[in-house]
Amino acid sequence: MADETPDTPDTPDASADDAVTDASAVAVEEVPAIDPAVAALFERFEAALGDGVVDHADSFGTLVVRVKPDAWKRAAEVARADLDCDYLSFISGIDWMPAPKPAGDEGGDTSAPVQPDTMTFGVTGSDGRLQVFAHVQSTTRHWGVTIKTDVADPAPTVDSWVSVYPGADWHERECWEMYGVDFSGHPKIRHLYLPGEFEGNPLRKDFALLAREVKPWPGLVDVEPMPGDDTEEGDS
Amino acid sequence: MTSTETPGFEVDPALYSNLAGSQVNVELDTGDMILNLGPQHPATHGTLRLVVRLDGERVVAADPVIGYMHRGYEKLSEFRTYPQITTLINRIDWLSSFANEVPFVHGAEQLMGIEAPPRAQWIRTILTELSRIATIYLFLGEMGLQVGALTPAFWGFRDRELVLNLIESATGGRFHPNFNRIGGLKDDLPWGWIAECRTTMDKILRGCDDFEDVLVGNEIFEARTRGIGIIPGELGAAYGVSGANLRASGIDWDLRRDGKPYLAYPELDFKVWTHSDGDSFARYWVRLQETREAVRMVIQLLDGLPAGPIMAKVPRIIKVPEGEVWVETENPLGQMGYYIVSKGATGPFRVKIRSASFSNVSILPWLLRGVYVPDVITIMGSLYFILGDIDR
Amino acid sequence: MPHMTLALEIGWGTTLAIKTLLVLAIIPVGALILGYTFLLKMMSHMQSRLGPMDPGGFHGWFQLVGDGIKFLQKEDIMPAESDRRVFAMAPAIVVISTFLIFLVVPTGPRLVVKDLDVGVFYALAVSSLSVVGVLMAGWASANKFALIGALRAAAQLIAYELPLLLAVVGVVIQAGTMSLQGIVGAQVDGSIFGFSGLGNPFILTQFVGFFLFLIAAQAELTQTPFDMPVAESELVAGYMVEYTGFRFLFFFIGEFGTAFAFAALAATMYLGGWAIPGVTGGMADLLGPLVLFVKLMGVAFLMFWVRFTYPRLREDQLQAVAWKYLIPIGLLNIIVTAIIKVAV
Amino acid sequence: MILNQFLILAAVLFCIGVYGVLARRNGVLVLMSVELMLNAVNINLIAFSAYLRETAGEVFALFVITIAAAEVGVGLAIVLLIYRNLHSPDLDHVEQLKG
Amino acid sequence: MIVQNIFFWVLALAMVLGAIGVVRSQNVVHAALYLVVVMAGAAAQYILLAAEFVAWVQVIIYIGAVIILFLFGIMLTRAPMGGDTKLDNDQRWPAAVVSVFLAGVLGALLIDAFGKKEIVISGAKGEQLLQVGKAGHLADSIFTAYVVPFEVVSILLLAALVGAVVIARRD
Amino acid sequence: MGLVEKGVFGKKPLKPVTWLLNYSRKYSLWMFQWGLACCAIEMGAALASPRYDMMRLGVIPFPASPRQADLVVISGTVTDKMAPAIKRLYEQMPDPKYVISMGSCANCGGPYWDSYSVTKGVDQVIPVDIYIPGCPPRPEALLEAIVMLQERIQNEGLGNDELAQRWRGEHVVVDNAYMAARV
Repeated sequence: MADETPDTPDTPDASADDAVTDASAVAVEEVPAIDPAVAALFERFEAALGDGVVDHADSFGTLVVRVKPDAWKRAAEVARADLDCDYLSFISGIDWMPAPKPAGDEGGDTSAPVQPDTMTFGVTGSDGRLQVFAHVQSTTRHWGVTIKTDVADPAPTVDSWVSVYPGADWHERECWEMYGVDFSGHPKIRHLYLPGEFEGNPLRKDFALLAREVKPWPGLVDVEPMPGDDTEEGDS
Repeated sequence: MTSTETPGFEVDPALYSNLAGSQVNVELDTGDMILNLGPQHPATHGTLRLVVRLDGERVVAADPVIGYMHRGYEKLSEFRTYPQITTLINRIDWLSSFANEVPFVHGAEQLMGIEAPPRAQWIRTILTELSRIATIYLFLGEMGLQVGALTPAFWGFRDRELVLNLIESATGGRFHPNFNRIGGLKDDLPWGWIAECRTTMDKILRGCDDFEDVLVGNEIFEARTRGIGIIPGELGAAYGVSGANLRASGIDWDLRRDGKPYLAYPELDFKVWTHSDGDSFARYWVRLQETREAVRMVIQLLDGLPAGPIMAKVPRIIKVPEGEVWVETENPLGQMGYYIVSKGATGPFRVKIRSASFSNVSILPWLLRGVYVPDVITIMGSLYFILGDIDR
Repeated sequence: MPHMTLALEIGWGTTLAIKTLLVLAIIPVGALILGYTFLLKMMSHMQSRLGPMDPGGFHGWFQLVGDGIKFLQKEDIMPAESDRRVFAMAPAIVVISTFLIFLVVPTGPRLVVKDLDVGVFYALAVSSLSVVGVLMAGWASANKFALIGALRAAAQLIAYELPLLLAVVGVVIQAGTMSLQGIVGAQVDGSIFGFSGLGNPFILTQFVGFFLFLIAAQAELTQTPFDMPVAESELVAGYMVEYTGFRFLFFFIGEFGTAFAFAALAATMYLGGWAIPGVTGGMADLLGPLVLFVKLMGVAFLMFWVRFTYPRLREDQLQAVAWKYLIPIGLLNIIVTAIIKVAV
Repeated sequence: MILNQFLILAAVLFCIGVYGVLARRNGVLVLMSVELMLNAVNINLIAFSAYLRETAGEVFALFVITIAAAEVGVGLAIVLLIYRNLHSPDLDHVEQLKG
Repeated sequence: MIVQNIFFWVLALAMVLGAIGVVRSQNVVHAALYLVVVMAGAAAQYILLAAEFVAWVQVIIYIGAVIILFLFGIMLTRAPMGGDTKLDNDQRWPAAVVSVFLAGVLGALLIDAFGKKEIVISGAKGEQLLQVGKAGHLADSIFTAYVVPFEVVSILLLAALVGAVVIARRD
Repeated sequence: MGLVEKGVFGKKPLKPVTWLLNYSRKYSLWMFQWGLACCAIEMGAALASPRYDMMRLGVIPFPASPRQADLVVISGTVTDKMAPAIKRLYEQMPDPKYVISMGSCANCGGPYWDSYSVTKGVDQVIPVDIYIPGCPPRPEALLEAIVMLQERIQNEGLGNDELAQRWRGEHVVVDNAYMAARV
C-alpha cells in the first residue's frame, strides 16, 4: 500500500504556474515514490496526451491525472483509445472552497466536523475553487485512472464527454445541477434530481442547509427522556 | 399518478416534439401517444418515472425521470463524522446495506493506514455475500412478478427472510446493520451462528432450484425475456453499466476478482459467471448463478474462518489524515465506489458516491427504443435497480 | 303454448321470477366462492401463506362479503373528463353478459332455465357481449392506461373467440347437438369401448378440445398468462383503473362470475355436467347441482392454478399463439372428430 | 304478426341508413350507416323466411352477415389508411381521385 | 298474438331510436353504442320470427366482432372525448329529403304489395316455422342446396381478410 | 358518495347495522402500496413474507390503482419532488380513506432531517392516521399499526353528525409508550 503524500506545502498557485509553463517536466519531477504499475500507466497516458497533462499522482494505487481544461475531452478519447478504458465509472465535481461558516461557534452547528478554514487542494492540486473529475476503467486490463481538470469559477464550463462515453449524459447533468458546471456539447443539460424550479447548486460549499440554519443539531428542543430505561445519547 | 401535469419535473422536450421522421412502426402508424409510468407505478419498484412516447404498443422514445428519491447523501456526508456516515450510507442500496458500508469503511481505513484484522475481514466478506444473496433473491422472485407470475415473488420474500434472520442475529439489525467500524467490526459472530448459516445456505440452494424450475424452464418466461433488451457489452461499459448486467453481456469483469484486492476475496475460489446474450434472460440467468456462487463462497468462508480479534487499534476520536482515495467494490447491483477527500477532520471534505444503479439505468433511453410496452417492464425488471441507489 | 317462439317462452315462463332470482343469486355467490377459494386461499397456500384468517373468525370466510359491503360504502367517483353515462353503464353490461350465460347451463335433468336448441353457441355469443362493456369502460374513463387496457382486451377477446368456438365444435359434432342438455345426455348415454357404466365424458375423446377450451377460456377471462388487459405491472389495473366503489365491485363480480360460468360450461361439455353414473330422475335433479359444482371447482382449480403460476405473454405473442397454434389445432381436431364420427 | 310490420321497420331503418351515408363525413360513421342498411335487409330476409316457412331467407341472412363482417374489415382498413395519410378520418378530404 | 306484437313494437321503437342515434349522434363512440342497440334489437326480432340460430349469429358476429372492430377503429383514429361537431357534412338537408322520400316510396310500395299478409305462428304452421329456425334445418340447406354460395362466401371472407391486411399495411 | 352518506341507513344507522358496516370495512382494507424507500421492502415483507402475511388481517394488497384503495401506507422518504404526486394520489382515493405513515422519513424526515431535498414529514402534505416510528420499522410494527387502525374503524360512528367529524380523530403513534399502555 502506498503511503499518502501530504507534503507539497507550496502554494497551489505557484505549482499551477509551473505546470502551465512546463507541464511534463514538473509532473515527472514532483512525483515521489510511485507504484511502478501506476507509473507505467501514466507513461502510456502522457505519451498519448502530450502536453495536456498538468500533474499526476498515485493515490493509494490509483493513478490521478490532472489535465488542462482544453485537453479534458481529449483525455477521455486518449483514455478510451490508448488505455483501453472502455468503462465510465463516474464524472463529478468538487468544490475546494472551505465551508463558509466554521462550525462550533456562537452556539451554531456543533455536530458537523470542523474543516480547515484555508483553501487547500487535493493530490494533484488545483487552479481555483472548482474542479471536475472523472474515473474511467478498463474491463479487460483491470486498471483505472482518475482524471481531473480545473474549471473557471464564475462561469464554469468544460467540454462534454457524451460523444466519447454515452453514459456521461446523466453524470454531466448531475454535475451541472450540483455544481453549476456547464458542459459544452452536451445534448441537453437539464435538471436530473431536483425539481425544475429548484435554485442553487447544492454541492457547492456555499450552499447552506436550511434545516441546519434553523435548528442546529442537537437542536434547542428538550430531548424527552425515553420511557423505561434512560439510555445514553447516541454516541456514534 | 398517471398525469403529465405533476409539477416539479422536467421532461426531455424532444419527447413531445413531432418525431415524424423517426417512426419506428411503419405497419400500423396510428399516431403517437405519451404515456407516463410512475412516479409510483407497480413496475418501477420504487419511484422511477418513465415518460414514454408510444406508437401503438411500441415505444418510440423513453425518458426516465429520476430524483424522486434524491436525498442528498453527498451533501449530508460533508456534515457528518465518519462513523455517522456509515449509518447514512446503509440506506443507499437498502437491500444490501452491509455491502454499502464496506467500501466506505475500507476507504477510511486506507486513509488512516490501518487494516482490520483477518477475522473481521472474513466476517465482513460473509455478511457481504449474505446481503448479496438477500438482494438478488428478491430479484429472482420479483422478475417473475414483472412478467406476470405471482407466486415466485412470494417465494423470494419467504427465503430472503431466512437470510435476514442470519444478518439480524449477527449484527442486531435486520435491515440496516451498521455493523462496520473503522478498523473492524462492532461484534463477533454469536454462538451457533455458523451452523445456522449452513442450514440456511442449503435452503437457499433449494430455493434457487425452485426458481430454475418455475421460471427458467418456462416457455412463456423465455419468450418474454429472450432477445429482449439486449445490451451490447461495449456499449454497456461505455454507459457504465456494471455488475451482473454487464457480465450478462459477455464482459468478464468482477471487481472481487479483478479489482484491487479487498476483504477475503483473494483467498476464495469462485467462478465469475458470464453469459454471451446480453438480454433479459441472460441477466436473470447470471444472477441465479451468482446466488449459487455466493452460497458456495459463504460455505468456504465459514470453513476457513480464522480466529483472532475483530477490531484493530483505533483512536477513540476518528480523525482521518489528509488525502484522497477511490475505493470500489463489487456490490450486488454492480460497481459501488466512494471517492473520499479528507482534509484531516473528523468528517470527510467531499464524498463522491458512485452507485451502480445510476449508471445501470442511464442506458434505459437507448435500450427502450423500439420495444413493446410489456417489454419495458421486463427490461426494467431485469436491469434490477434500487431507487435509493439511483437517486442517492 | 308450445308453439311460442323463444323470446316469449322466456318471457312467459311461469317460473320466470324464481329462475331469474336464482341465476341472479348464482353470479355473486359463484364469484364469492371462486374468489375466496382460489384467489384468497389457494393462492396464499401456494405461496406458503395462510391468506385471510381474521375476518369472520373462521379462516377469513367473511373477507369477500366484507369487501362487498365495504365497496357499497365507498365514495363513487367519476373522473371529471369521463363520459358519465357510458362510464356508468359499462360494468352493468359486463355483469349482464355473465348473467345471460347462466341461462342455458343445466344443473339437472329438469333444472335449467331454458335449454336452447343452440345452447353452446348462445353461451359463447353472449359471453362476447362483455367486450363491449370493457371497451366502454376503457374509453369512458378518459385514462390512457384504461384505453390501452381496453384495446388489448378487445383484441384478445376477438382473437380467442375463434379457438373457443372451434374447440366446442368438436364436442358438438360428437354429441350431434348444440343443446347443452343434449350434450350431457350424449355423455350419459355414451360408452367407452362398449362399457357404458360410466357413460362417456367427452374429456376422454375430446382431450385436445378440452385443453383448447381451457386455454381460450383463460384468454376470454383475461387471466394469466393472458392478463395483459389488466396487467398490474404494466397498466396498473387496465380498463378498471378509474372505477371505484360498487362499480368496481361489478367488474370484480363479473370477472369471477364469468370464470364460474366458463368452468360450468367446461364441466358440462367435457366432464358430463350434472350427471354421475347410476343416478337418474328426481335424484339427479337433487344431486345435479352439487355434482356440477364439484366438477366445476375441479376445472376452476386448473384455471386458477395456471393463473397464479405462469408468467404472462406479450400482446403479439398472444395473438401468435391464437393464430399459429390454437386455431390450426382446433381445425385439426374438428377434422379428426368428423372423420371418426362419420366412419364409426 | 303481419309481414308488413317487419318490412316497414326494415324500410325505415334502411332510409335512416341512407341518410347516414349521405350526411356523415367521418368514414367510420359512414360504414356504420351501411351496417344499418344491411341489417334492414336482413330483417326483410328473415321476415320473408318466416312468412314462407322456408330456410332460404335465413341462409341468405347468414351470408349477408358474413359479407358484412368482411366488408367492415376492409372498410375499416381503408378508413385507417385514410386517417394515416390525411391525419383525419373524414371522407371529405379524399379528393385525390378528382380529375 | 298480441304479446308478440307488444314485443315487436317496443323493439321496433328502440331500434328506430337507436338508428337515429347512429346517424345523428355527435360523438362517434356513442354512435357505435347506439348501433349496438339496433343490432341487439334486430337479433331479438329474429327470435320473434323463430330464427334462433341467425339471431345468435347476429349477436356473435355483429356485437362480438363488428362493433368491436368499429370501436377499435374509432379509438385508433383518436375519438375525441367531448362532442365533435364536424362529424356531418353540409348535405344534411338534401340527405334528409332523399331518405324521407325513399321511406315514403318504400312504405307505399310495401303496403300496396303485401297488405295485411300474416306470418302464421300458431298451430301446425307455427310448428313448421319453429322447425325452420332450428340449426339442423339450416345446416341441411346450407350444405346441400346452398353449398356453392357457401364456399364462395368462404373464399370471399379469406380474400377480404387478406385484402384488409394488405390495405392496412404500409410498406 | 357511498350508501352511508346517501342516508340509506337513516340519519343514524342502527347499532347492528353500524357494527356490520364498520366490521366489513375493518376487514377489507385494500391497501395501496406507496413504497418509497427502505421501508417499502419491509412493507413488502409484511405483505408477502409468510412469517408476517398481512393478508391474515384482511389487508388486501391487490389494488394497483388508488381508486380502489382504502388505505395507503406511505413507506419511506418523501422528497419535495415526490410530495405533489402523493397529494394527488391521496385525492384520487375514494372516501373513506386512511393513511399510515411508515418510518421516520415519512414521519419527520428521519436521518435526512437536514437535507435540501427531503420533505420533513408526509403530514405536511396529507393527513395521517397512524405513525410508525423506526428506521425502518419492523414488519411487526406495521401489523400493529393495522390492528390499531382496525380498532379505530370498528369504533367509528356513522351518524350524520359523526360523519362530519369522521377521519379527523387523533393521530396514533405506535411507540413504546403506546405499547406499554396497551399491555
